[in-house]
Amino acid sequence: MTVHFSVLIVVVPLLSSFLVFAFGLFQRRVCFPATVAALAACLVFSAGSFRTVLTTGRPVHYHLGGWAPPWGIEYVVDYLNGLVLTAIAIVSLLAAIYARTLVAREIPAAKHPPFYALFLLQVTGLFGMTVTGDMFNLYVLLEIASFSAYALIGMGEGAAPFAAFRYMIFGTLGACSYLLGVGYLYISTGSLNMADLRQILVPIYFSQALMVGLAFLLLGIAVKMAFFPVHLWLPDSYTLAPSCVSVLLAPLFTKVGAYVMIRVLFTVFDPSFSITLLPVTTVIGWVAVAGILFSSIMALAQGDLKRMLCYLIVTEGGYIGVGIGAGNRPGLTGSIFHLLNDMFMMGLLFMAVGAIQAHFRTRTISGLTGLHRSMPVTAAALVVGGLSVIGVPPLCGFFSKWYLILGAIEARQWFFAGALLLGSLLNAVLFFRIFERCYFEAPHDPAHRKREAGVKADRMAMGELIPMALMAVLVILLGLFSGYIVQHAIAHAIPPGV
Amino acid sequence: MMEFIFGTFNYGIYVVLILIGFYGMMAKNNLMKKLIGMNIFQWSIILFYISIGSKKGGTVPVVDPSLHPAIRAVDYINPLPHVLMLTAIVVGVATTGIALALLILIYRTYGTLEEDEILEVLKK
Amino acid sequence: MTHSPLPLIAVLFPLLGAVLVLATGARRANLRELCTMLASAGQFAAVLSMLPRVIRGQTLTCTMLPLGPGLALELRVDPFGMIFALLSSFLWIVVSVYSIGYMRSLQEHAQTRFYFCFAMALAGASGVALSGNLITLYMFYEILTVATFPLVAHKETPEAIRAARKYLVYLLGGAVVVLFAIAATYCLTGSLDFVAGGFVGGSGSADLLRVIFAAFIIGFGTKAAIMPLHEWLPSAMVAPTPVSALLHAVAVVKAGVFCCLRVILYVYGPGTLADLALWTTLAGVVSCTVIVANLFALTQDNLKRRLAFSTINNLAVIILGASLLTHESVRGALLHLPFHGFMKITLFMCAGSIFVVAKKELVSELDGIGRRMPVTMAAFTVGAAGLVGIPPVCGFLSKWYLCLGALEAGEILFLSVFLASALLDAAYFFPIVFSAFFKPEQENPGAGVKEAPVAVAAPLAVTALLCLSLFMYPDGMFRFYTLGDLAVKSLFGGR
Amino acid sequence: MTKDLDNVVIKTVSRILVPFMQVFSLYVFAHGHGSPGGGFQGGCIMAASFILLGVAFNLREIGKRFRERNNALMCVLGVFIYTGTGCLAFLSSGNFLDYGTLSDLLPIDSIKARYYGMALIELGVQITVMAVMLSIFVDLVTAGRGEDAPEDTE
Repeated sequence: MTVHFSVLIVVVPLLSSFLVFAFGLFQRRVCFPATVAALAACLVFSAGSFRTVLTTGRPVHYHLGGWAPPWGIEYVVDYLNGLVLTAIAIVSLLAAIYARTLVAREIPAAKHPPFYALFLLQVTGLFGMTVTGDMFNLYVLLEIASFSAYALIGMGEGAAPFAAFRYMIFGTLGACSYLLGVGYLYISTGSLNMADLRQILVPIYFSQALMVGLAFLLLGIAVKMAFFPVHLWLPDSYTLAPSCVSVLLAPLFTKVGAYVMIRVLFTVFDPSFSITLLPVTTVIGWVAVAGILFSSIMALAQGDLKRMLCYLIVTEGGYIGVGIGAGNRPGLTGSIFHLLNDMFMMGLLFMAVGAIQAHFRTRTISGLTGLHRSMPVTAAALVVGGLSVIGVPPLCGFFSKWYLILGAIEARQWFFAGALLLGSLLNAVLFFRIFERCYFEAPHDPAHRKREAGVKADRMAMGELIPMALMAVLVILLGLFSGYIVQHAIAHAIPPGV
Repeated sequence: MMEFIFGTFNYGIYVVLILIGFYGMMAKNNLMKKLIGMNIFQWSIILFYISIGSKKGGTVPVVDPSLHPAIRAVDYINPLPHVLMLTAIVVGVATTGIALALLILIYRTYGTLEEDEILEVLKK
Repeated sequence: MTHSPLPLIAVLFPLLGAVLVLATGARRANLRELCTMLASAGQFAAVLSMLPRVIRGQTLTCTMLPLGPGLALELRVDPFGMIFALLSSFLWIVVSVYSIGYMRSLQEHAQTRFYFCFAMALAGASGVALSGNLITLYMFYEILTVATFPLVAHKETPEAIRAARKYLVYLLGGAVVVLFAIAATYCLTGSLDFVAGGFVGGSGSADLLRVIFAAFIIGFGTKAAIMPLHEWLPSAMVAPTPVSALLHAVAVVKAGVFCCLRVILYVYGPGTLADLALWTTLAGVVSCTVIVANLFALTQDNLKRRLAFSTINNLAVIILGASLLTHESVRGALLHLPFHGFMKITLFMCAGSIFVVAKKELVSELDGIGRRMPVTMAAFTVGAAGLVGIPPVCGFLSKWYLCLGALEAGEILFLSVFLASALLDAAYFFPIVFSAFFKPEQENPGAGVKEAPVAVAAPLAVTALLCLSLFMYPDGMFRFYTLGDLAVKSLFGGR
Repeated sequence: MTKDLDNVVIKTVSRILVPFMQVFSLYVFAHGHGSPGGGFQGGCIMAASFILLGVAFNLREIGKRFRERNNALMCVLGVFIYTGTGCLAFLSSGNFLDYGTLSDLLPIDSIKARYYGMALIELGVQITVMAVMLSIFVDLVTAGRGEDAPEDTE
C-alpha cells in the first residue's frame, strides 16, 4: 500500500473534504474529528513517502492512470518536496486542532461544514502543488488552493469579503500569468512534464518564446509567493481573515509558492541556465534585497500585531529570494531550510496572535501590557517565535540565516549579506518592542492597574494550548537537529548542477 | 510581412483581449466591471491555448475513418490544448462563482459596489 | 583531546538552576534562593573538578550537536577558557549571596524573573568560556545578550526601558556584525575551531582578512565597550547593583573581552596579526579608549558611572596587553582579566551597600562615610588600590606583567599608556577614599557605626580578602598563574 | 393579467423543451468517447434544463424537484464516484485511475475495462457538474438564502 502514498496524499483530503461537507449537512459535530482524522492520515502518507525516499535514496515516481510521463501526469516525491510535504502535514494538523475553539467563536454554526470542507480543500491544493510533477496539473491544484483561500478569507466579517475580492483579482492575475507561462513552455517544447521539460529545454534556452514564458511563469509564482513587488494582496487579506483561517494560510500558502519557484528555477530549468547563462537568480536576489528592507520597515511601522506579522511573511519570502539569488549550494540550502523553518515559526506566531485576539481582545501592540501575567504560555510562545525569527542561535531561525549568509558571502554578494543582517536587526527591534510591552509594564502605569482589575483573559482551552506548545517545541527541535536535517535531507534536495 | 500578420494574428487578438481584460480589472471602479475584466482576461488565455493547437487543413480531433484508415496526426488538430482548456473553463466558472458570491456579501454589508465608496466606509 | 561530559555539566547547571527558579516561583522565595545557591555552587564544583586535568595539559571536549562539515556545537576546555570559567562561576556564588541580601533589603519586585535571567546569563557566560569554536561562542554570546536584557530593564521605569533598548540595539548590532565575520571565516577556512596561534593565516586575500578582523573587533568590541561603542555601559547603570556587578565583573563585559582575546589569539594568532600589521591599529584604538575613558571617569559624579568608565578603561588595558603580542604582555592580559574581575566586583558591591544603607549614589555625598561603614569602605580602599596597582593587592601583579610586556615589545608609547592609566585611576579613586575617611560628615555627625546587613557586607569582604591573597599566592586556589603560563606557552609555541 | 399572458408562450415552449434537453444531455454524456461530449458538457445541459424550468416558471419548481440538501449530496456523490473508480484500480494493483488493470478482476479484457471505467468517471463528472451548476444558480438568484427565499423571487 505504501507505493500509493504519493497519490493518496491528494486523494484522501479531496475525498474527505467532500465527505465532511456531506456529513456536516446531517451532523455538525462530526466535521472536526473527520478533518483531524483526514489530516492525520495525510501526515502518515507524507511521512511514509518521505521515509521511502530517505531509505531508498531515489525519488518515488507515480504515474497517474498508468500513463507514462510525457503523456500522463506524474507525481514525484523526492528529497525537496518530501520535506515540504511533511512540514505542510504537521503544520496543517496542528492548525486544525488549534483552530477548533476559534472556529466555534468566529464562524457561525451553519457555516462549520463548509469551513472544514474548504480547510481540507486548501490542504489538498497545497499537497498537490508540492507533489505533482506536471506543470499544468500544478496550475489546477494552485487554483484549487487559491479558491479555498478566497472563500475562507471571505468568511470573515466586516471588510473580509472586500479583502477577499481584491485578493482574488490579484491571485487570478497571478494564476493566469502562470498559465500563460505554461502555454509558452508548451509551444516551445510540446511537453508538460517537468523532468521531460528539463531535457527538451536545454538546446532552446535562448528562444524568445521561452524567455517570455519564463517571465510569465516567474511573475505568476511571485504573486503566489507574495514576493516583494507583487505582495500587496497579503497584508489586507490575511489581517482581515478570521484568525482560524490565517493560522492555516499564513504559514503555508506563500511557502509552497516559494517551493514552486525553487522547483521551476532549478529542476525545470537547468541551474546553469538560471544562474549563469541568464542572471535570473541574481535579479531575484536584488529584488529580494529591496523586499527585505521595504517590508521590514513597513513591519516596524505597523501598530496592529497581525498586520505586522503579514509584512514579516513578505520579509521571510525576501530571505528565501536572497538564498536563491546567491545561486550556490549554501545559499540554496539556506533558502530551502528557511522555507521549512518559516512554516513552523509563522505557524507559532499566528497561533499566539490568534489566541491574544480571541482571549485578550486586543490586536494592537500597545494593548499587550500585562500579557505575561494573564496568558503566560502565549507570551512564551511569542518569545520563542520572535527569537527564532530574529535568529538567536539554538532556535531554527538562526541556522537557516547562517546558511543564507554563508551563501551570500561565498557568492561575493556583499549587499545580499548586508540585507540579511540588517533584516535580522530590524526584526530584533520589532520583536523586542513587543516583548517590552508584554513583560515590562511600569508598576505605576494606569493601564496596568486597569488591566489588572478589569479584563481577566478567560482560561485558554487545552485544545489551543497544546498545539501552540507543540509548535514551540518543534521550532526548538528544528534548531537542535538542523545539522541532521541539512546533512541527510537538504544536501540531497539541492538539484544537481548548482 | 503579410504572412507574418496572417500567420500570427491570433496572438495579436489574444494580446489585445488580455490588455482589455487587464484594463478592466485595474482601472474600473465598479467591482462588477472588475469581475467582467477578469473574465475577459481568463478567456483570452483560453483563446491563446486553443489557437496553439490549430493546424492548416487539420479537422476536429474526433477519429473519422473516412479520412484515412490509420489515424495520421496531420489530419487532426492538436487535441491537448483543448483538453487543458476544459479545465481552465471549469476554473473560470468556479472563480466567477466565488467572485459573485463575494460581491453579494459586499453588497449586503456596504450597499454599494463602487470601490471608492467602500474605501470611504473602510477609512472611517 | 579527551571527551568528557564535564564541560556540558558545567554549562547545564545554570540552566537547571534557571528552570528550578522558575518552578519554585515567587511563593516559595527561600526555596528559590536555595536553588540559585545550589546551582552556583554546583557549577563552581564542576569547573573546579576540571581544573587538575587542564593543569596537566589535557583539553576536555564534548560535542553537543554536529551541524555539518567542519561545524558543530562543541565545548572545549583550554587554559584560557578555564580562567574565565573559574572567574564567572566563583563570582556567581558571591553575587548571588549579595543579591539575596540586596533584593531582600530593598523589597525589589519581580525577583523570580531576576534570578531566572541571572542564571540564564551565567549559562551564557560559562558557555562562552568553554566553547570550542566560533559558532558555539556566538550561540552563548547571543543567549547572554538576550538573558541580560530583562535584567537591565529590571526597574521597568521608562528610563530603565530606554537604557535596556539602547543596550539591546548596541549588542545585537554587534552580534550581527560578528555573524558576518564568522560566516566569512567559515567561507575562507572551512572550519571554525579555535587553534592556539590562529588558523586563519593566509587563507584569503590580505585586505579581506583585515575587513573580517575589523568586523570581529567591532562586533565583540561593542560588548567589550571599546570607546566609540561604549555608550550602552554607563546608561546601563540604571539597573540594580547586583546586575551592574554581573554586567561589569562577572559576565557581560568580561565575555566581550574574552571573545576579543579569543579572536586575537586563537583565530588570527600572533603570527598573522604581525604579518597583516593589524596589531598597531588595534593597539592605537584601544589606547585612545584607555585615556579617554579615564578622563570621562574624572568628570562623573555618580559613583556607579565612574566605576563604569573605570571598567571601560581596564578592559581596554586587557585588549591592549593582548594586542602587543609579546610573552609578558599576553600573560599580563590573561592575569588582568580575573584580577580586574575580583577588584571591580568589590567596588560595585561597596557602591551597592552604600546605596542600601545610606541611599547615597553621588561621590560628593560620600564625606565621612568611612567612619560609619568601616568594613565597606575598607574593602573599597583595597579594590581601588588594586586597580591603581599598589603592591599589596593583586592588581599590581598584572600591571607589572603588562609593563614588562610593553618593554619586551619595545613600545615605550604603550608603556606610557599603562602608566598613565594607573595614574589616572589614582586621580579618580583616591579622592573618594580620602573624603570617606578624612572629611567630617555633613548630616548627623557622630552617629555610631551603621554597617550593611551581613548578607551584603560579607561577600564584599570576602572578595577584598581574595584580592589581597591573590597577590601573596597568585597560584593559590584558582591557579590563575599556571593557567596563564600554560596558555602563553601554547600560544607562542613554547618559545 | 397581461404579464401572465405573454408568459404562456415561454411556459409552454419550456415545458416541451425541458424533457428533450435532458434526453439530449444523456446522449451527450453517453457518446463522450467517439464524438464531442462527455460528463462536463452533459452536466451543463442537464443543469440548463433545470435552470430553464426555474426561469420560465419560478424557483419553487426547482425546489420541488430538487431539495437543496439533495443537490449538495449529488455534488458529493459525483466526486465519490470519480475517486471511487480511481481507487478501484488499487484493488488490482494498478495506479490511481488506471482502470485498465480491472480486467484481471472482472471477466472483460483491458480495453473494455478502460471503456467502462471511463464511463463511470464521466457519470461522476456529470452528476457533480449538474449539481454544482444548479446550486450556483440557485444561490446567486436567492442571494445565498437558498430555499427559504421569500416568494417574490420569480
